[in-house]
Amino acid sequence: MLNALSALLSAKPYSSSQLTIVEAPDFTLTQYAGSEKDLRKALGKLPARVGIVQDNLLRVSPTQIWSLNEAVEAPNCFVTPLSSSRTRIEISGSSARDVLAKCAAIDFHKSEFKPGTFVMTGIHHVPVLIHCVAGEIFHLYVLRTFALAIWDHVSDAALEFK
Amino acid sequence: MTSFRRTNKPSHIDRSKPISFVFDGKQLSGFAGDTLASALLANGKTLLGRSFKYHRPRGVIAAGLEEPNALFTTGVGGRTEPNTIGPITELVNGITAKSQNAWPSLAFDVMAVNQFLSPIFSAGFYYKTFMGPLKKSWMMYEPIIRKAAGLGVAVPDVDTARYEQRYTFCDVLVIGSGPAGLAAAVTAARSGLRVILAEQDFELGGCLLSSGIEMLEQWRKSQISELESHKECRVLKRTTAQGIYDGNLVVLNCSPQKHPAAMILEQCRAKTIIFATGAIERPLVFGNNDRPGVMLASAVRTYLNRFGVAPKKRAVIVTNNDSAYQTAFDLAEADVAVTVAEQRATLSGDLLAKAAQFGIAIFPSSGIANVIGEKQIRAVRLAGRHAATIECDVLAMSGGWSPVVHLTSHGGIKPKYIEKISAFVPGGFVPSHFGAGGVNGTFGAMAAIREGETAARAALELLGFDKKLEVIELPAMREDRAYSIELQWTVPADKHAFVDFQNDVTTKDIKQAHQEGYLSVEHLKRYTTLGMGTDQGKTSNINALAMMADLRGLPMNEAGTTTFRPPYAPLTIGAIAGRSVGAHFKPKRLSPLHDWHVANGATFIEAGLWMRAWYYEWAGNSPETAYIKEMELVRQNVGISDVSSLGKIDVQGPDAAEFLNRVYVNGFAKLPVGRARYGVMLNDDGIVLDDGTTSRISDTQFYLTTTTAQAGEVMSWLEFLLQMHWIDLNVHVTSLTDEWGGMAVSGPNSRRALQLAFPNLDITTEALPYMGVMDIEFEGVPARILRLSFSGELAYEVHCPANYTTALWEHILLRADSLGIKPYGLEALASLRIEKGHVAGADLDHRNTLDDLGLGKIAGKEKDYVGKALRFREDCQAPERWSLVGIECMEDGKRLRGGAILFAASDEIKGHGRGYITSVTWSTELNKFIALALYNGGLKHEGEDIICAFPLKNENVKARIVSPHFIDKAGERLHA
Amino acid sequence: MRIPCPHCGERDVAEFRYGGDATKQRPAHGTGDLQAWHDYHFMFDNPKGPHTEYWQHTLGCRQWFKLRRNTATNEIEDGA
Amino acid sequence: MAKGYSIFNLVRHALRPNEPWPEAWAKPEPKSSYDAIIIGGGGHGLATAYYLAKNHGLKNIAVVEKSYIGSGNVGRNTTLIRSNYMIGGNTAFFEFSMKLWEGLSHELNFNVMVSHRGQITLAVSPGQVDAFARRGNIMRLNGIDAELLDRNEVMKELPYLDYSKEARFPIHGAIHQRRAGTVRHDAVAWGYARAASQLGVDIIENCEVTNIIRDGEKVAGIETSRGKILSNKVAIAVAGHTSHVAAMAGMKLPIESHILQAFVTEPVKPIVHHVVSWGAELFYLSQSDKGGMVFGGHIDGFNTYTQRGNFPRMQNVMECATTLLPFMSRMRLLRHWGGIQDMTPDGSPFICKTPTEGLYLNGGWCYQGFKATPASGYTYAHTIAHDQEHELCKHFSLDRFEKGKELDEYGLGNWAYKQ
Ligand SMILES: Cc1cc2nc3c(=O)[nH]c(=O)nc-3n(C[C@H](O)[C@H](O)[C@H](O)COP(=O)(O)OP(=O)(O)OC[C@H]3O[C@@H](n4cnc5c(N)ncnc54)[C@H](O)[C@@H]3O)c2cc1C
Ligand SMILES: NC(=O)c1ccc[n+]([C@@H]2O[C@H](COP(=O)([O-])OP(=O)(O)OC[C@H]3O[C@@H](n4cnc5c(N)ncnc54)[C@H](O)[C@@H]3O)[C@@H](O)[C@H]2O)c1
Ligand SMILES: Cc1cc2nc3c(=O)[nH]c(=O)nc-3n(C[C@H](O)[C@H](O)[C@H](O)COP(=O)(O)O)c2cc1C
Ligand SMILES: [Zn+2]
Repeated sequence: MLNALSALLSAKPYSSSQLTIVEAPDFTLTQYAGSEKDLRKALGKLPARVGIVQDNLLRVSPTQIWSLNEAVEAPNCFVTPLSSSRTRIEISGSSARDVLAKCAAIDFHKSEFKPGTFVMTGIHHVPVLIHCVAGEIFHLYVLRTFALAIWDHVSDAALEFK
Repeated sequence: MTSFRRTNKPSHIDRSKPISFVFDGKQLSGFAGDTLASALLANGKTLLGRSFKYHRPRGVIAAGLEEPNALFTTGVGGRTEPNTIGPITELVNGITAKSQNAWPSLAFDVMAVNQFLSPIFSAGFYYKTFMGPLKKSWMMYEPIIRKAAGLGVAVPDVDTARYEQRYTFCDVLVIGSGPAGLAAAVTAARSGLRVILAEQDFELGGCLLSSGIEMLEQWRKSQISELESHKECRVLKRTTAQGIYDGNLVVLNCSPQKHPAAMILEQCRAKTIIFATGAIERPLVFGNNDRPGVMLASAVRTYLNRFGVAPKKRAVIVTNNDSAYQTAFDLAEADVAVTVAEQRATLSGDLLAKAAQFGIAIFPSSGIANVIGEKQIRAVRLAGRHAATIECDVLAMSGGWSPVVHLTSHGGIKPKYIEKISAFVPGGFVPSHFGAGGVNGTFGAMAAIREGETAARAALELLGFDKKLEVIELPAMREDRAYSIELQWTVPADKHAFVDFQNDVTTKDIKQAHQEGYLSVEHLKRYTTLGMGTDQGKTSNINALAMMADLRGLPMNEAGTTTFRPPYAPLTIGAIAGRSVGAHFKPKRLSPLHDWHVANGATFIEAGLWMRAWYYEWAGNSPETAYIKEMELVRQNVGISDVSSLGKIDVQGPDAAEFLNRVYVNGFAKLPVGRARYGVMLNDDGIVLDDGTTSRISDTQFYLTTTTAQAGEVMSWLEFLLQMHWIDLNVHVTSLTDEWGGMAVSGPNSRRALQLAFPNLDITTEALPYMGVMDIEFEGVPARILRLSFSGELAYEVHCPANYTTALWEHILLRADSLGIKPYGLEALASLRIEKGHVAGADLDHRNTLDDLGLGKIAGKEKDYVGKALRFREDCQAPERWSLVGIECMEDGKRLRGGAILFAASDEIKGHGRGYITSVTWSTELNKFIALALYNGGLKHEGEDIICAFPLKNENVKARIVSPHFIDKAGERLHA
Repeated sequence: MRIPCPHCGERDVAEFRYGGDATKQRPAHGTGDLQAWHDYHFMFDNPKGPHTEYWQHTLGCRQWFKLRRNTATNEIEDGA
Repeated sequence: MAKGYSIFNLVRHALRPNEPWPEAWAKPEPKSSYDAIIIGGGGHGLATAYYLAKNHGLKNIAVVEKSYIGSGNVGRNTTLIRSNYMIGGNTAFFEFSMKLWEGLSHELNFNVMVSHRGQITLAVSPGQVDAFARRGNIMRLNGIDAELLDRNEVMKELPYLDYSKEARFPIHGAIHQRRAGTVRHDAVAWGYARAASQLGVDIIENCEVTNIIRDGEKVAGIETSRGKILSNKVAIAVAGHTSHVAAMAGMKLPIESHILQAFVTEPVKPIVHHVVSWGAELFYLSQSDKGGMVFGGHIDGFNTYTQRGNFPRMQNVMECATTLLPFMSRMRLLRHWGGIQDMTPDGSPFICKTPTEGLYLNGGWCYQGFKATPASGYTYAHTIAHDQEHELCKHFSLDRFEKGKELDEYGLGNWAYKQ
């Protein structure tokens, strides 16, 4: 197998007692597009609406599901592997929500942004998917070509938590 | 000569914490809790600045951000800030402040001669002169006039501060922390909902801080401590609400104390907003009312009660309303001798009695005729029946109160005038907005508290909160006195009776504007510059508007106010910009091969957001020469180049072929699987949108590529057509620009290079012909080999998932090293394609038709495609349109240049020419400069001699029109 | 301004791309009528008041949708 | 001349403070009919009235303005004037405008402060240097001044820009038009109004046009908030409201109304001596004679008639300001506002007749109507007086999109809201 290379090789590491920002590599991301019926047939129960994560399935549009599971056969669906397209950045710690609130115009309050949901929004004008994995753990799916810029932007916002 | 002193009464400064600071080079000291202005006053500094136009000596008049005069340049080097407002600048150790607009010094200002010219410098002065003697004479006068204008100095040093941003959301935003705001915030916070209280000051309490009343102070403290106990309530001090934008976006600007950032700008989306912004006192207008020592009565009270700074011995108060008596009584209590010049004829009994008790002399039906003293008030002459001259250290004036309606009006609701209080209040509120206290014209602490609570309850109700809440406890105090005011706007035109202190607008100017017909409040403002200074007329506007209304005989409501615009107070631009500036202005977009380029000597160039490898060290150190070596490599051997920035789109679905057949001018319906085709898209208007190569992967799947520049545009456009118009087509589009990296392997040895890299693969012409596509798996990674060529040589593109692009690139370089393969950059890439006559960025400028680019013939005659109808508009088909040609330089030692204008050899060199050069390169094959150009009539003129005119460099170069395909016209190399 | 995306909910206007008047009828694909295409592409009602328009949630779900907004106040009247 | 403005009269008034200055323009009641009515008391409307009276001898003219004169875009623009146009027709038109600006203060006896401080437009890529060179070459070939500056020359002229290695979009060069500059915006409205008024034009403020009266194929007059006014020549010059007013005569136009914001900082001593504009993003800045930096960028990007901007665009413009001129980070924004401007598919305006006889159209000025004011008034007056488009403006026609004759000066493509 060829060597996989991270987009964040030259990123300046960040860590503090309240906050960890690391790359979370090695994931499989596959997009399935198609009708509700065909998608359900291939993937099982689907997240009800955009913004919900269920069994590692993220509904990113009415007709598109992102799956973090191993790729499956999906008759009548249209499959697009996207594992290289995104760099995954994990932000965790007691200040994680505060850092995110400095980066995107989304209400990250714990009563509003709960585990098992995600938002697609912009950071520094770049589209980013933010998945609330647990109360204080978040995964950012960033377009790979912008990953370093977003890493810099987010870890710079996190300076105050050092 | 000091006219102020510190008292030893309890106040809000911390006398145990002395603070030292520097003013105009002198070391001074104050206390924690002071503002720059209060500390300066306490140090006896009353002459603090010079006015804008006449350079009149000026002192502080206010105790808030409405201050027009006491502006300083603070900080040093990269932190130098002009026009800092003294009365709201918290005194911290090490502040350096300088007075402004005075040279050589504050006390002796040369430009003060302007004062004596003031009869000429009347309203509209500049419009009436400096027109002669010559047509462009203004250019002679302007530099001198410019120098005299401006307040502080902006230094070019790079800013060393951090400015940060935050996005916040809340249920209730309360703006202002006076009695109304505190009551509103506490009520709202008790609900447990998310509340933000924003206060511009570094202390909470608004007018309570100035009252000197113990009961109010206790109430203030208990509200604050309750607020601290509510988990979902954020209290933001030093935070100004600067503007309200559509969708209840409130811009809050915070200057935090313990934070790496100098400022934090919060974009707050509030479900409801309570305005508790209070009111600002108005000055009175009389001769020399701008002398240092003439101050707002409420400000005198604030300096006394909050900062412990009192006039030395004597104060005169001039007023048209009751509120100034609080100042009078508090001053008397602090052993200041007080005289009141009361504009009204009668006064209520309780005030008279209390005044008598304090030994305060009141002159009814009186006023100020003149102020004596230039750099500091020494005495006043009373007007009216008692024409006495009274010595004093301060003159405290009160012309009534103007509610701070600014923010309530940002959304476009005009304020309305209320006769009873002689003031404008909010003209109404949208459903999610509420007002409480001074902003509503409710000028008493008790009433303000009640209104604050009511407003909060209304906001909670709107939010659907329906539980019972405790009532706010009131301070143990008497009810408020009723507020009473009598206006006397009519003021004689006096060249020293100032209405706008900062911009030096006098009553005479207003009268003159009226005479000249600048009647509308907006004309008055623009003609006299009234209210256009850094204070935006917070103290002056209403006085001026009222005078104009009076001159016109109009009721105030009809005259109206000028438009309130954000920001509420001058707002540091760095704070608005935040962190997306300088090197981080726009995110950098990096190819998956970026790190490799860096490690291997690439110089980069910006291409939109992308950073692309421009040329490599191995070929040289300058863009002018390196690319030539890189071109030679490709023409003679084999090179490898990063093409990852191309837009790439996955098009899938049973109708994918039909879809592409519609959006491309040429046919895609019958493209066989495993083949690629060059395609061009038009906009609906028939103008070229983009081009690229698209290949068919399966019956239902295509791999579409776009130019780097248009990738986003094309993607949105395809989505638009599919989602909004052609919903019957079952097609899904997904961007693969980030998923796939790509490299071009080009040159006569490219096949050998790939064979070395993939020894088990059959890539002979039979297996992979020109425009063939082959999907492979290599070491567990899928890859796509496309045989296509931008350079005109035998060439391939290899695409693979971005995670592995570098590994694959290195693999090819390693295996083909024996051939001498090397990387080539964007400059060579762009030059090679010029030799081949491929159009790209510079030649495609949103103005070209297919035919302009020589591509008309690829469009399907029978088939329908986007843009077809409008493509055939009359002028789009005109024979004299400028279309693509090649150009060869005909003069040795000269060069062609992009942007040169083309003329036929016999033309006179003037006008618009017959075309222009779009892109130029040195041709390594032809050994001369060649170019692509657009030319009137295009290739009809092939072989003709032309002139390339470049008057900007006084150059005319002889050249010849040729085919744009400079090399390999038959395409033998491609098909090799 | 906040724009209600029918799929993601209310978001900042900066996440969207504006797409213009959505009441114009796009001529059927293949219609050769120059006038119809001209009117569709170049002419606007441009009303002062309610306006039905296209938006795309470019930084979010990438879906295009129609919205009714009052151009005199910028108030969103209806996520049509 | 007692009415004239001059230093002598200023001194005279200073010495005799009780002698009142005359009214700058008269405030007549509307008459029941006029030879020509101009709708819109902005720069273009007032200039048109002035040139109609002065060049074409029309005596009985009214300018009808819904608010105060100058309340529209002439009173809220960033005041830049230049004649760096390269499309045939545009070059001559805007240079003619520049020539009129040069003599305007004299002509109107009102100092409109035409400041030829020069405009420097910065190129951020080699390709942009070429594009600017093309423009500059065309200018020179048409007798208009232009100079190409290399990076070092730019550093000398504009020492305060960011020339650091980290600069996100390094400056590669610039084009400099020395005769470009600024004009005191309000004074243009007042100066034309005063001069027109002296020639007998009725300037009627606070009078909103609510309908255009037609008699068959011909125009017959207007209805206004102050009553009906008749005329068989009615000329529209209402800037951002063109679609709205044209609809009163049953017209639909290739125009969308968009908001453009403008910004001014607190006044400081002179530091920026040119007009500076940027190739990385639409951004332009100059320092007013009062000392404030006046600057702006793109339209907000969606059509609207609210005269107030949204925050994202404001933030973007501040990012541009601080990135290009780092010292701006410490300057403070004093005020920002918006103006409604007509956006056309190709970025160019209309000055032409309409399908209704006697009804004329002037609109669609996009970002560039202020600099055009004198030439627009001049050629529009001609068009109205002769019922035939002036040679210099005949390419600004309504049918150009039908014909495929777009005037896309900047190659911005065809969706107005993307420009
Ligand atoms: C923020 C901003 C910056 C700009 N910067 C520049 C620049 O730097 N350089 C440049 O060349 N151009 C610039 N422009 C464009 C330029 O200002 C305009 O193109 C130009 O001013 C428009 O012409 P006008 O002066 O006649 O318009 P306006 O002054 O808007 O005149 C139109 C008038 O018509 C009136 N009106 C509207 N409807 C009616 C009605 N029904 N009845 C009666 N009257 C009516 C309006 O009240 C208004 O007064 C800018 C525009 C804006 C908004
Ligand atoms: N005695 C009188 O006759 C008289 C007359 C007029 C006013 N007043 C005063 O008015 C008070 C009314 O109380 P109130 O609570 O309405 O006003 P207040 O003046 O006590 O409080 C207003 C607060 O809002 C803050 N503020 C204003 N604009 C802001 C912004 N944009 N961002 C952040 N903060 C901002 C101010 O800094 C201030 O602290 C009375 O208590 C009274 O003392 C009295
Ligand atoms: C070139 C120019 C310079 C300006 N300078 C100032 C200024 O120094 N102070 C100020 O308060 N407003 C200034 N303004 C803005 C006006 O006050 C006003 O906001 C603008 O003309 C729009 O009008 P409106 O806000 O009444 O709608 C300036 C406007 C322009 C066009
Ligand atoms: Zn969405």
